[in-house]
Amino acid sequence: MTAMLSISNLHASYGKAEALHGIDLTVETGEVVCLIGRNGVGKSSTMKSIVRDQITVTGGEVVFDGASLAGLRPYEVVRRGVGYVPEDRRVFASLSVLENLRVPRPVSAGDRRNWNVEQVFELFPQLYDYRHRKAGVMSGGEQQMLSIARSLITCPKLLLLDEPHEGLAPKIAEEVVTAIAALKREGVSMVISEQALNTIRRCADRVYVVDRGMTVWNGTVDGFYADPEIARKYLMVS
Amino acid sequence: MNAPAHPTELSRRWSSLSGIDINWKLVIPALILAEVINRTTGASTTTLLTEIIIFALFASSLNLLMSFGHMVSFGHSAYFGLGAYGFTLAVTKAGLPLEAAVLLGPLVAALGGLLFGALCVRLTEIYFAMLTLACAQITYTVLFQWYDFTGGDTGITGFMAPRFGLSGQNFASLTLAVVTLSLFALWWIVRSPLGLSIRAAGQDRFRAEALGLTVRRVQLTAFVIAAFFAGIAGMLYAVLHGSAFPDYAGLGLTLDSLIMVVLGGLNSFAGGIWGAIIYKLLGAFVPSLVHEWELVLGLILLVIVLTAPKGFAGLIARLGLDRKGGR
Amino acid sequence: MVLIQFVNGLMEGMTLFLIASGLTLIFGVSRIINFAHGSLYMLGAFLTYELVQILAPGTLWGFFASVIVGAAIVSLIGVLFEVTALRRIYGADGLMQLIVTIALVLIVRDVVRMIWGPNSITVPMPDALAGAIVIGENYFPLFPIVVFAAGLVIVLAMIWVIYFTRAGILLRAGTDDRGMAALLGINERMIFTAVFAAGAFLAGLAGGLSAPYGEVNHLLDTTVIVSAFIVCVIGGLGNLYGALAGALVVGITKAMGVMYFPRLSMVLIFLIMAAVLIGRSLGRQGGSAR
Amino acid sequence: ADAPVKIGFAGDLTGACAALTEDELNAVKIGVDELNAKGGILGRKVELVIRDSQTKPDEGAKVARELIVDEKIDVLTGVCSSAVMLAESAVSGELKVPFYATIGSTQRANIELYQPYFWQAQANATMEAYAAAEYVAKKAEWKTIATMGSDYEWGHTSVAAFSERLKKLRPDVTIIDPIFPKVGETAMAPYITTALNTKPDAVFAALFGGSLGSLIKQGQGFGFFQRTNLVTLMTVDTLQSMGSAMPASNVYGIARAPFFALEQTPEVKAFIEKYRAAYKEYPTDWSINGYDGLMFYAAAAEHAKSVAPDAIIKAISEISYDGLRGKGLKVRAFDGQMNAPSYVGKATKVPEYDFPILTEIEKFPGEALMVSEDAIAAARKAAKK
Amino acid sequence: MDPILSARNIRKRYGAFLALKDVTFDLPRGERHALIGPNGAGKSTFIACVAGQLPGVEGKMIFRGEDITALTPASLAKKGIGRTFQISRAFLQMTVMENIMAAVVIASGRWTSLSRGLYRDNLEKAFGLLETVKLDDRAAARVADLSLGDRKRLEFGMALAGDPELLLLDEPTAGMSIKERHYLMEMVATRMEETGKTLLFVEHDIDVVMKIAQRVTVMARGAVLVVGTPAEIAANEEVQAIYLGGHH
Ligand SMILES: Nc1ncnc2c1ncn2[C@@H]1O[C@H](COP(=O)(O)OP(=O)(O)OP(=O)(O)O)[C@@H](O)[C@H]1O
Ligand SMILES: Nc1ncnc2c1ncn2[C@@H]1O[C@H](COP(=O)(O)OP(=O)(O)OP(=O)(O)O)[C@@H](O)[C@H]1O
Ligand SMILES: CC(C)C[C@H](N)C(=O)O
Ligand SMILES: [Mg+2]
Ligand SMILES: [Mg+2]
Repeated sequence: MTAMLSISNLHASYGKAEALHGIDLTVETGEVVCLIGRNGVGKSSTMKSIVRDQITVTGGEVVFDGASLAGLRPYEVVRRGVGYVPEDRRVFASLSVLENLRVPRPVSAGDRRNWNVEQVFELFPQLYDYRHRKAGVMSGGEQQMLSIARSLITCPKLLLLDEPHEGLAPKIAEEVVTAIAALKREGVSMVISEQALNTIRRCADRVYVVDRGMTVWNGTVDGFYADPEIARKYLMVS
Repeated sequence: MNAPAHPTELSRRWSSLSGIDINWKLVIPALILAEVINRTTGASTTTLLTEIIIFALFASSLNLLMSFGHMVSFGHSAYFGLGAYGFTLAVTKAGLPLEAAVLLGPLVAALGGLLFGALCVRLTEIYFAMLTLACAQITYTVLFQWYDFTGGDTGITGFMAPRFGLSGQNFASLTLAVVTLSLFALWWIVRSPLGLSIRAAGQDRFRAEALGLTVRRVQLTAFVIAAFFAGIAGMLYAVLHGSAFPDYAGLGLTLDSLIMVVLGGLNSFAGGIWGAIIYKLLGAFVPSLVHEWELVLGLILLVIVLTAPKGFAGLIARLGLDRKGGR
Repeated sequence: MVLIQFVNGLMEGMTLFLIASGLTLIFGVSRIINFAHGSLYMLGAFLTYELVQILAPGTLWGFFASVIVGAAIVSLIGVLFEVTALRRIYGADGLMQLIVTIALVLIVRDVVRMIWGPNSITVPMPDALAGAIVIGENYFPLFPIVVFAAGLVIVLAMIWVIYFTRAGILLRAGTDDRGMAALLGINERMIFTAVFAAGAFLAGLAGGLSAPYGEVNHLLDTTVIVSAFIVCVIGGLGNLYGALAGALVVGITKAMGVMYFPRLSMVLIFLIMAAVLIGRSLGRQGGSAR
Repeated sequence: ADAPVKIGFAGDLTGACAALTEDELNAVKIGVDELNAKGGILGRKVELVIRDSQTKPDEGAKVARELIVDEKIDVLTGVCSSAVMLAESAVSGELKVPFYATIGSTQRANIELYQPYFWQAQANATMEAYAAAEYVAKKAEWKTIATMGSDYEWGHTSVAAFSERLKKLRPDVTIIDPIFPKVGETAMAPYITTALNTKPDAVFAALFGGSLGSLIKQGQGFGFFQRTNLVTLMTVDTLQSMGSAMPASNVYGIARAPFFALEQTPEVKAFIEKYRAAYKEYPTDWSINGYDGLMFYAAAAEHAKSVAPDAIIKAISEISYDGLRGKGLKVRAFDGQMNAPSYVGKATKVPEYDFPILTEIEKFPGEALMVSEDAIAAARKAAKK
Repeated sequence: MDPILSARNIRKRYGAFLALKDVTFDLPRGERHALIGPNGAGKSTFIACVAGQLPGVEGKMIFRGEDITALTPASLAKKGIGRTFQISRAFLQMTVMENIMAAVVIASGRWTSLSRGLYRDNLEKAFGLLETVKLDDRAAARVADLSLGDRKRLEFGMALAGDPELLLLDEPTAGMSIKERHYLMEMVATRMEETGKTLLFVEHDIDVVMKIAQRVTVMARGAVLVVGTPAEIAANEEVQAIYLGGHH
């Protein structure tokens, strides 16, 4: 297996404030990796650094699918096959649901599944019911579904999901997990930032613990649960 | 986690967290410098200096709205104009003594601010801006067309000795004093709970309302305060030139004030002051140096904005020269 | 009389729409208040003046060709401006962008003055359009009717592009959140440049088309920009249908105002604008309150 | 050598008045060169100091003050806009330095805002409107006259003066209530329709610049110039910029100093040639007035043998000056008004020029138009109240 | 028990879409009540109705015996209704501390004050809140620079500043780790309990609901489906089918 994504010693900052000071992360092809950690430790920032969203990478390497991402603009990163679901959803408020889904640049997915609008509607029937509604007035959970659906249409090789279950009713959250599992079977690699690790336990391969802008531990999910000390040290509220 | 901190410790921490501080090390030399320039240079420099001082107040009053209230006004000249005309008409039409007229000018401006503001704060963002523009244009037109009362487009001239008959230098000192006090008052307001509420209302009206703030009322208060201080500036300007013209309430002056605030630095108390200094200096020197002054001024503006996208105050803060430029 | 006045209003309304459409387009997508819109309009008029002389003065094709070529040049100038100046400060406060466009106003005005002098120039009216349709005692001048038709074509084209094509969806997506558009694989800079090109083209087109019908001089920019703003604001900035409605309302009210409120000539449109703004209640959508 | 005589030109070089002021300044520059070639004024070199008032009254007042106080100019001139003129006049009065206007022309400067250091070296707006009324009065077949004016001081004054004089001259004429398009209005169609609706024999329009050009161009689509006549300000710059767009007939223009209508003395011819050589175009009314105004000042200085303000002010009403605009120009001491002539004629395309000129011209000497001292005094008293 | 809040036939329309269909709901004083239901059920809409943030609400809303149906958010806040937003809202360009202080100042009703003594009087309270929500180390940070989870915490602090009689929390813990969710919700619950105040919260984390809520209302498609104790709700088959899904 070759690494789909490999990040080494990543440093990144917002303006003058450095938020990441040494992230090391590898995602093998077809692997699902989970980022966990307290609030504000840099999980979202790590994802943003990969797609160059708002944050400036100041050091380290990000290699995706065999090529460095250095110097690329966000849209170029995405066109190489990185899909991104931001934590704050960022649906296009004044566009209808359907129009939101037409924004992503259609790509040819090769041997991966070629997601189209009909297929994401199958995944989230509620979106189909409200396809003409303006995204900005949708409920929080509905927006979350839309955000996930939208990113699927870019047919990514690597999908970055920042707290994908947030705001979803348990039943829908469950469906999202099923979808993630399905995507994984199709060979899509994923990085998922998740607070409630148990939700994702079923499909995650490995876990990275982030603390104060650094990756401090990684290992299998079972390995994580086997060592309660890790959770106590890095996940407890201080 | 922390043991409850000592009250003075708390207040020390608070003031370090909420600082729009006056950097006395900068302000006092600046005041002295202004006075020295005033006393040692020629009459036209004195006039220019006086204008810069007046516009520092005008721009700062707009800055209260823009940087702190997040209310972008495209019609702030209306209150400058009302201040000037309120004063002028009080002298010419009502025959009031100067002392009373001087007060009446800013009060008229504040009243105008109350009237227009009550309408404008019902709107937000660009629509707020556009309604302020409409209000200013209406003010301008009234001043422009109401010949019998305002003298129409030719304005009111020659009704009194300019500068109350003071020498240029003495009037400059007087202006400096009045404006310094006014700016201090503005600064006080910004730092007070009222100022905090104004900022809160501007940044997220829904959050502020949910906390119990009647956003429109706060914004109207800010609007009236800004109009009042713009009125002081207008009144001073009318005294300086001994005349009043509808242009004082015109679009040109509004644009000037906007440029000043933005150039000087949004989100900074000193922004209006820096802006007035820079823009007025440019406006005074560029036209007398080159015939194509608009071209040159345009290019200079472009260069400034592109090199200092956070305004001059931002630049100063970046160089670490000034604590006032902080946020 | 009332009828003719109404027609006059419609005609002026369409001219106003032509002027405002580019402004509202640019604002709609980039949230930039392009103060230089009037300057681009003015450039369109002056370029048409030059081109008509080179091409075929007085002829219909010569006029339209000049207008279109002129608008294309204006569009290039717009792109140049966007790429060299505006693009560099998209991250800064929106007001910075306003100042940049004000700087452009100053520059263009002086350049125009240096090239064409301060006096007005006259763009010859194509002979075929100089006349009028006379019905009984009523004259309906031909030229504005042609401008009206051109305006209609442009409205329909713009509405089609913006509301019914993917390009339009991308434009509007870019408006809502340009960063997010990029994160879905869209080259958002291209969108903005394209929009600026289109907006500048429309400004140039409006300038060229109206040139023979009024005076052309280096002061055109200010008058144009103010009316364009008003129209956009009445219609709701960024909203094309609104701009059309706003333009027609302003045109017609102005024309009728001459008959019924002659003393209000200067403020009338500002009064309309104020009334519309006040009338429009503060939109408290559910979305923003959750 | 003695210090130079300094002419302060605080003109409206940018803004709404830029075009007129530039023509004026061009000619003033020629005048200064000529004076210097002849040895200057009183043997002193003449120096021109130029400032831009931006067509803003307050800016005008400021640069005027700067010119007087810092540059120590001997005389101030240059304004076009009446509003700027009044602002600068106030400064001139305060600092007691002579100031004369050659474009800006409201009569208020002679009435309640008169100050003794000021004179108008051209026919003021009221006089020009009177000239138009005199001309119109002779058109016996014109029975109904519609009026319109730009919605500001000059437009209102002009319409009022025109109506007042015409009513006196031709009680049989019906004068329609005026309409006032806003300053700079270019969408003239509604005004054209309104004016034509009254079926007038002529329309008097106190417009200039963009509004005037638009009126003429847009009027043609309404058959304006088949249905009625237009009487308006028609200076050389307007004639030039209208060019071929000028209707073949039915346009009558008021002018201050159209070069083709001046008595073609050697001086006039020489000036036109010199101007054309320097600027590749014919001098406009504003150029001729600007030049004449400067030369009048020089003559006054020579007469007074001094450029001291009070000496100059005394001299201007003592001398009689022969200039481009004719012989015997002098300033009335009472209100600083020069007896400058006005011209009214018919716009006609002629083969000699590539722009229309005025023909069937009538020249009205200033004396015939000037408001009497009594009337001025009465107006001053009325304004005091 | 007399209800602190009593909603009668609340109906809210967005255009043609009926988001709330005659919701009737009683909330006893002092209760901790959870509002759950599928996405788009109308929970946030209902919260916004109570807080007075939506125009055109039909029906009757009674708070402490008083009809509050047409009141503005600000006056409701003054009457003792505090809230957090699902998509967190704060004064982004101000520091964390200034946000808290603004909340305290506004709650004190003395926003017109020009005296900075008002700050001094409230310092202890403000710093206390800051500590409660564990943001004291971020006090000087601009809110715009906070991570999403930290912003949520800030909202907690601001909502508590006015010591509201009725606290409305719309998915307050979204984006927090499980430990923090429980910590913060327990903290709020204790505070409410001690002072006898009432809590109504929307939450998708069923564990939190079970632990904190005394009673639960389930909404679906704009209507109240069932009301009951957490245990009853968890056992309800319909709720399981439409909301919880098979896994729980
Ligand atoms: N736009 C921004 N500007 C400046 N600083 C930021 C910005 N966004 C995040 N930060 C800071 O960067 C750090 C890491 O934030 P990040 O959003 O990556 O955290 P996170 O691990 O995703 O936390 P959470 O679970 O709360 O979402 C935080 O300290 C935060 O304050
Ligand atoms: N302004 C609006 N116009 C049209 N429909 C709206 C509007 N606001 C909300 N809706 C719809 O009303 C329904 C209820 O929304 P609400 O936000 O109350 O749901 P919710 O129960 O809070 O859901 P979630 O758990 O996802 O936050 C949703 O289907 C939403 O799309
Ligand atoms: C037509 C112009 C000579 C009038 C001039 N602008 C004035 O205001 O007096
Ligand atoms: Mg995060
Ligand atoms: Mg919700």
